[in-house]
Amino acid sequence: MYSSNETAVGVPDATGAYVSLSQVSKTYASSRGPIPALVDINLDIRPHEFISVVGPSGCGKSTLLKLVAGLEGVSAGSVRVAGRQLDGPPDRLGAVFQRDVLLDWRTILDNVLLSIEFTRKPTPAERDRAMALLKRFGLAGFEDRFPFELSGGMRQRASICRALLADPELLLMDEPFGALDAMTRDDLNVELAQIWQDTRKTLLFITHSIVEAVFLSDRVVMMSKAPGKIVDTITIDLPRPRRLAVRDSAEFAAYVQRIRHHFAELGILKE
Amino acid sequence: MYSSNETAVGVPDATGAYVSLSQVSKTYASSRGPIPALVDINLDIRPHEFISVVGPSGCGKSTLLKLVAGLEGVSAGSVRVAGRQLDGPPDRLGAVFQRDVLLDWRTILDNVLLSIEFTRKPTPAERDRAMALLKRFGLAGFEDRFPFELSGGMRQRASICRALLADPELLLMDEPFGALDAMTRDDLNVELAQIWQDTRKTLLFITHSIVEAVFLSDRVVMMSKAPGKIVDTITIDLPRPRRLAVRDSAEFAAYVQRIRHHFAELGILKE
Amino acid sequence: MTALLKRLFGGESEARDIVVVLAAALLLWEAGVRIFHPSPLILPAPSMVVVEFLQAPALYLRHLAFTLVMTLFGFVLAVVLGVALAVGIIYSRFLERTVYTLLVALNSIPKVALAPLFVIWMGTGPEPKIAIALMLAIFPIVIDSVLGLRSVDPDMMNLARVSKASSWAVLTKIRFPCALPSLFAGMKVGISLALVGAIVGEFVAGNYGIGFQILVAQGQFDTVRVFVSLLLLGIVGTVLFFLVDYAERLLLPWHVSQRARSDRSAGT
Amino acid sequence: MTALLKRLFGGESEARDIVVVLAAALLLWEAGVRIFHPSPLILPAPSMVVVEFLQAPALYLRHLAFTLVMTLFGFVLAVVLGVALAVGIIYSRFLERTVYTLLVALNSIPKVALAPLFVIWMGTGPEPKIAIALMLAIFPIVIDSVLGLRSVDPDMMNLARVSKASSWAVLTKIRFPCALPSLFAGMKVGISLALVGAIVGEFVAGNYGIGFQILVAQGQFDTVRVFVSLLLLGIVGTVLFFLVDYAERLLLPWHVSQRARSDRSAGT
Amino acid sequence: ADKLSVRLDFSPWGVQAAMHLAQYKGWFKEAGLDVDIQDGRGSGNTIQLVNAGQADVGQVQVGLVGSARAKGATIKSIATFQRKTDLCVLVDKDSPVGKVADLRGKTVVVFAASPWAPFVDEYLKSGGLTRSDLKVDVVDPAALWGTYIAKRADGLMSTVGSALPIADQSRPSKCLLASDANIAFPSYGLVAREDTIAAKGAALHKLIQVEQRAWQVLRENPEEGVKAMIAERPDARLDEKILLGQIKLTIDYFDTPASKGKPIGWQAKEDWEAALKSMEAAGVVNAGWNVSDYYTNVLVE
Ligand SMILES: Nc1ncnc2c1ncn2[C@@H]1O[C@H](COP(=O)(O)OP(=O)(O)OP(=O)(O)O)[C@@H](O)[C@H]1O
Ligand SMILES: Nc1ncnc2c1ncn2[C@@H]1O[C@H](COP(=O)(O)OP(=O)(O)OP(=O)(O)O)[C@@H](O)[C@H]1O
Ligand SMILES: Cc1ncc(C[n+]2csc(CCO)c2C)c(N)n1
Ligand SMILES: [Mg+2]
Ligand SMILES: [Mg+2]
Repeated sequence: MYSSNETAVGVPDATGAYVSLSQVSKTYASSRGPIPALVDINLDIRPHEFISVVGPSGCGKSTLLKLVAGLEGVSAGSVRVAGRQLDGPPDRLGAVFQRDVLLDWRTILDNVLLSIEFTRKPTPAERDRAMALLKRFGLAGFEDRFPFELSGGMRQRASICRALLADPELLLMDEPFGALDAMTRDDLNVELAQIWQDTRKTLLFITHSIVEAVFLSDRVVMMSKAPGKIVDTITIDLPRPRRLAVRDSAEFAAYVQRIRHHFAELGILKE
Repeated sequence: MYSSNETAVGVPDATGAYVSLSQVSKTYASSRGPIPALVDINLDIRPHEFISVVGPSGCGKSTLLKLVAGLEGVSAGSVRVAGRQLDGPPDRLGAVFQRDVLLDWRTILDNVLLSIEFTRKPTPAERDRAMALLKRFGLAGFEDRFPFELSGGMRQRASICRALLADPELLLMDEPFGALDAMTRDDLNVELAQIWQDTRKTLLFITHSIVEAVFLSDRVVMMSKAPGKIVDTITIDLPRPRRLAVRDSAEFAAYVQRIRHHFAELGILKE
Repeated sequence: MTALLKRLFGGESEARDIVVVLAAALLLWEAGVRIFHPSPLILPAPSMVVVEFLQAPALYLRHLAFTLVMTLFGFVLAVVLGVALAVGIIYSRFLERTVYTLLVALNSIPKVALAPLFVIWMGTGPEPKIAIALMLAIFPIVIDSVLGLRSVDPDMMNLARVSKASSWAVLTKIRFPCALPSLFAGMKVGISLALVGAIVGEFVAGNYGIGFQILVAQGQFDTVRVFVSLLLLGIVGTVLFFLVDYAERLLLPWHVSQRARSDRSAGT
Repeated sequence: MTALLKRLFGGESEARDIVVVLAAALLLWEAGVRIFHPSPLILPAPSMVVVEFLQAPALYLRHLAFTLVMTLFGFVLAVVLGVALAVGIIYSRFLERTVYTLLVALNSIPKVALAPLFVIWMGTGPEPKIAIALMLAIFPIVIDSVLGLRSVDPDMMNLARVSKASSWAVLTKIRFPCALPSLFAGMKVGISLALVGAIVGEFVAGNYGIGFQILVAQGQFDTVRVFVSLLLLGIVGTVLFFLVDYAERLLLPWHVSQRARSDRSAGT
Repeated sequence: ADKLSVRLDFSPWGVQAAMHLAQYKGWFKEAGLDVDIQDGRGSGNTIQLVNAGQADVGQVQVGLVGSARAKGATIKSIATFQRKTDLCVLVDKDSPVGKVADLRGKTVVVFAASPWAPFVDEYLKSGGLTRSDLKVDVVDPAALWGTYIAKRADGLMSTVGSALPIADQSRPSKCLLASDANIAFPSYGLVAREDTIAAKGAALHKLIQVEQRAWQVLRENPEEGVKAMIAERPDARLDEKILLGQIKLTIDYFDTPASKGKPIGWQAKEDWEAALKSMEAAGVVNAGWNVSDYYTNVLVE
């Protein structure tokens, strides 16, 4: 299993990338024949970079995330994180999966603390941090509830708190705001931007909202329909820190328009 | 258990409503004290009406849907469907829950056919309809796959196909497009609008997208933060059938703006 | 007292149904015996059984206590060893192929047949009794624990791997709690088998316990006394079972199988 | 032949591990006997056991076949009745409180103690053997089926209710498939117990079966022959168990517990 | 032919030789009987089954009729072949233990359903001992012999005919007889239920006649019995030497002073009275017993 030495964390490889996928393909074996999910993916993520991936449903976004997380092996090509070829999850990784996975028998607070408990006993300071995170994500007052007592969006938010609590170097998020209403989502976009600004984690963010991708990212990766290929990568040159108001700017609209247009050209998006 | 006579289906009650909630409140009992989820809800849905519910995460949208589905009892007030007070699910109901529930051991096609198999053996014609629905929702070629071989969005689409196949009178959908990217979502918005146009099912649609709500609905119900109240109901007077292009119209933008504004006033949405 | 009676016989009480059914069964049995009067050697009336018990309750309870101690020793050992084995089996394919197979083979050998050898090897003390109780109870506990420990949501396992969770953390914080419902099912079967095992042990040697009482009574053609012992075993076994069941309800209120139970009206 | 040997001893074969461990266990046993030479009455060497079997294989196999028939009868009945009972228990609180309780009580009464009564009531034919196999095997099957039938995703149950699914459809299309992993765990315990039950039945009456062989050998204080029978039971029990296990793998490839198994590398 | 089912005491051993010989030679058929012979699981168990009507006749230690009737059984002894008390305690052949009192401090094993069980206290008393002076362990028949062989016990409470020939092979032993302590207990014979005796008297009579013939042959020619048993019970794979020893020793215990010269199976009132007295002393039967309730000679004469 992969294990970098402690000091290597955050150290980019020769190309300056923290995460580097080169010529990666992934085909799932299945009883009814192979399912190609990703083809020829090349992607470098620099340290502290915020990268979003957008693409149609089933195009392989979650698969991509699992490859970077070391949860699935590649069928071809290689995935390197912090200079090392993966053969298991890299160190100091945090992840939010598409489907929230909370333990039924733990309260929300204990579910959030889980990411720490996986490796050691949480300190009181960490408990406080967990409470603060829950509050930040609108779950104050629900710490002592059990998952089945929460709404879908609340469960998802608890998952996000859990990933953030462990303070990873690299964060992978698979449609973390998928179950949230537009209002809460906007709130949390602002919170996440703030958190990223403060901690500068390297972030691979999968979303199905182009607006969200543009708002949050340094670069937006566009993927084609299945089997997934990267069709374009767009650098978002908007000033940071960003406020929600930036979404009303002309540049912002231009980025969104450009991505929409691009997808439309590819026959992915109806205009 | 509730059972209307066959001919009563679609028959509105005295007020002309097919679904009628009056003075409904819902409080969940729980080990750590009661959780009020809905307060004083009054809502009439006319036959063949398309109603969307928008509101912040955790405000009680799913709870509202479960009350109309007869899956939860009210704490106060009454829910009537097709002229009868509910004490269990009403007849000819179709539902898509927030979390897709597919049976692990059935192929996608068989999962879709389940809504019919619940009551009888599907006919070959129904199989064909199921295949057609799957195709319409972008799942052609995946009929024989098992749920765990599908992406999150694909699973959700399969759930939608299942609800539509049984051809219900009343359809309840809880964020059915939540896991979908903007592009696929737009596609399916158009499909759903088309299907509704063709079949005129009474539809209670929960969404977290204001744009989606305005595009699809006859009326949009706005809910406040938890414990949920209805703060306003906005009638969308846009011509039908609607095309995606309608979203670029000034009226459309005005509706969206009005709803956003309203939420912002309530302190729910940051502007 | 009236409060108790009310709890037993008023409303939707669980105890009431049980009492009613048991009473009905006993009445039917009594009536059958009075009508067909079979030889008390073949089937005694419940009234005779009760009278016999009341003639020497201390004797029966003393022997019962001995059997109970053997049972609980065997059961606790079976739970500890069984869970440990199950953990070994799911973590190591080698153990699965070997220990598991040996366990299956050993379990297929009836303990009644093995018990005489146990006595020859271990003597007539408590050892063979505890050993047999343990051997009988451990099997369902291992089988059900293995199923439970394996039935973890794959996404949760992925989360653990990504978080570099220690094997110990995965075991204690995910796998084990997740296996509890299944483990409890195994323990419910196991506690009954432990009691049976203690009796089987007492059957082959020793001068104590309900099993010994049964043997002596059989030797004296005293079917009534055999029935007193069997009935006591039935009662004690039921109590032990429902103690495990109660522990389950206390510990696992979060599990669907328990939620379904406390709120049946929601089921179809 | 070489292919077979290769399959057994080359690579990551499951069979190889089992064979190696069994062989090692036997060698250890043989060595122990040769060093300490206990009386063959107390512990015979495996070589003696094998030689004894080879002297009259047809005899042992004939009796084994009889036992096997009793076992399978009892097991099949236990599965059918057990699942039916479990269904009754989860659908009816009344049945849960009554049948379940009676079943638990009955299960706490050792069949070895009840078996002589069975013979008195049912005679010396195959009936008491099948009855005892059935009674032993049904308990884990009921317990595990109840757990399985109750462990349905509540949202799936909601979907069924909303769709006005018939109780039959809910049972056959949701609850039952969902209960299968748990039911199989119960059947694995049950098949072993059915074999034990058949033997216990043979212990109390009849002139056939491995149980009878054990008795005859015990009567002649021929421990070697007792061991041949015990070993045969171990082998047959293991084969029966793994047949159930194999059926499970065939039928439930979709279940996590099976997926985890075919792809252990993904586990932590 | 008249159908009769006979249930034996245990799995095959020497005492059953006559029954198997008769079957083997076809003498039952000759007598117009169709006899089904089942192996047993202990004399007590056989008595239970006969009393429950699951078998017509039981070949058991007939002394047990005493305790069985005390608990409501309606069986009687219809013939006793081995009329002399053969209960004994096995100890090492060369052991200094020679009388009851020598058992002080020793360990003795017995099985729960053994006819010995009720007499243990009486027996010890005759040597001035009580249960606290030695260890009396109850062990299942299946483990009994192993316990003795493994020297986990110094004494084994059994019968002369069954035990001595086996002991010869694995732990040569000698016997302390129960009769030395004035315990009387008729050994092997046939029992049947009273209503069976009434209904099937003729057939039972024929059965006993055939048995007498078989025992007569065995008296002269015990090897015949060995041959017949091995042929009738091939699956039991019996040991010829042990069987022969058992048959011979069984026959050694056929006669009491009161029954000497009488037909095989015929039962003396004195013998039964002595047995019932022993049982009364042991608390097995209550005072006021009537000896004719326990046996009948009508089927022997
Ligand atoms: N375990 C698996 N076995 C087989 N095929 C799989 C598996 N997981 C995913 N796939 C297939 O791989 C393709 C990509 O799936 P993936 O989950 O990566 O899509 P996605 O982009 O995340 O979609 P969504 O936006 O709907 O979540 C799909 O065609 C899917 O059917
Ligand atoms: N089974 C339950 N037991 C206790 N409380 C519950 C239960 N289900 C929901 N709640 C509570 O009721 C409130 C409303 O939940 P609901 O699921 O209806 O929200 P929602 O509007 O659907 O949210 P989302 O958009 O996040 O799905 C929440 O505060 C939640 O904690
Ligand atoms: C007190 C007493 N001791 C021994 C026997 C005979 N017996 C008991 S077990 C057994 C094994 C079968 O050979 C035998 C012969 C008896 N009937 N009663
Ligand atoms: Mg995905
Ligand atoms: Mg919801």
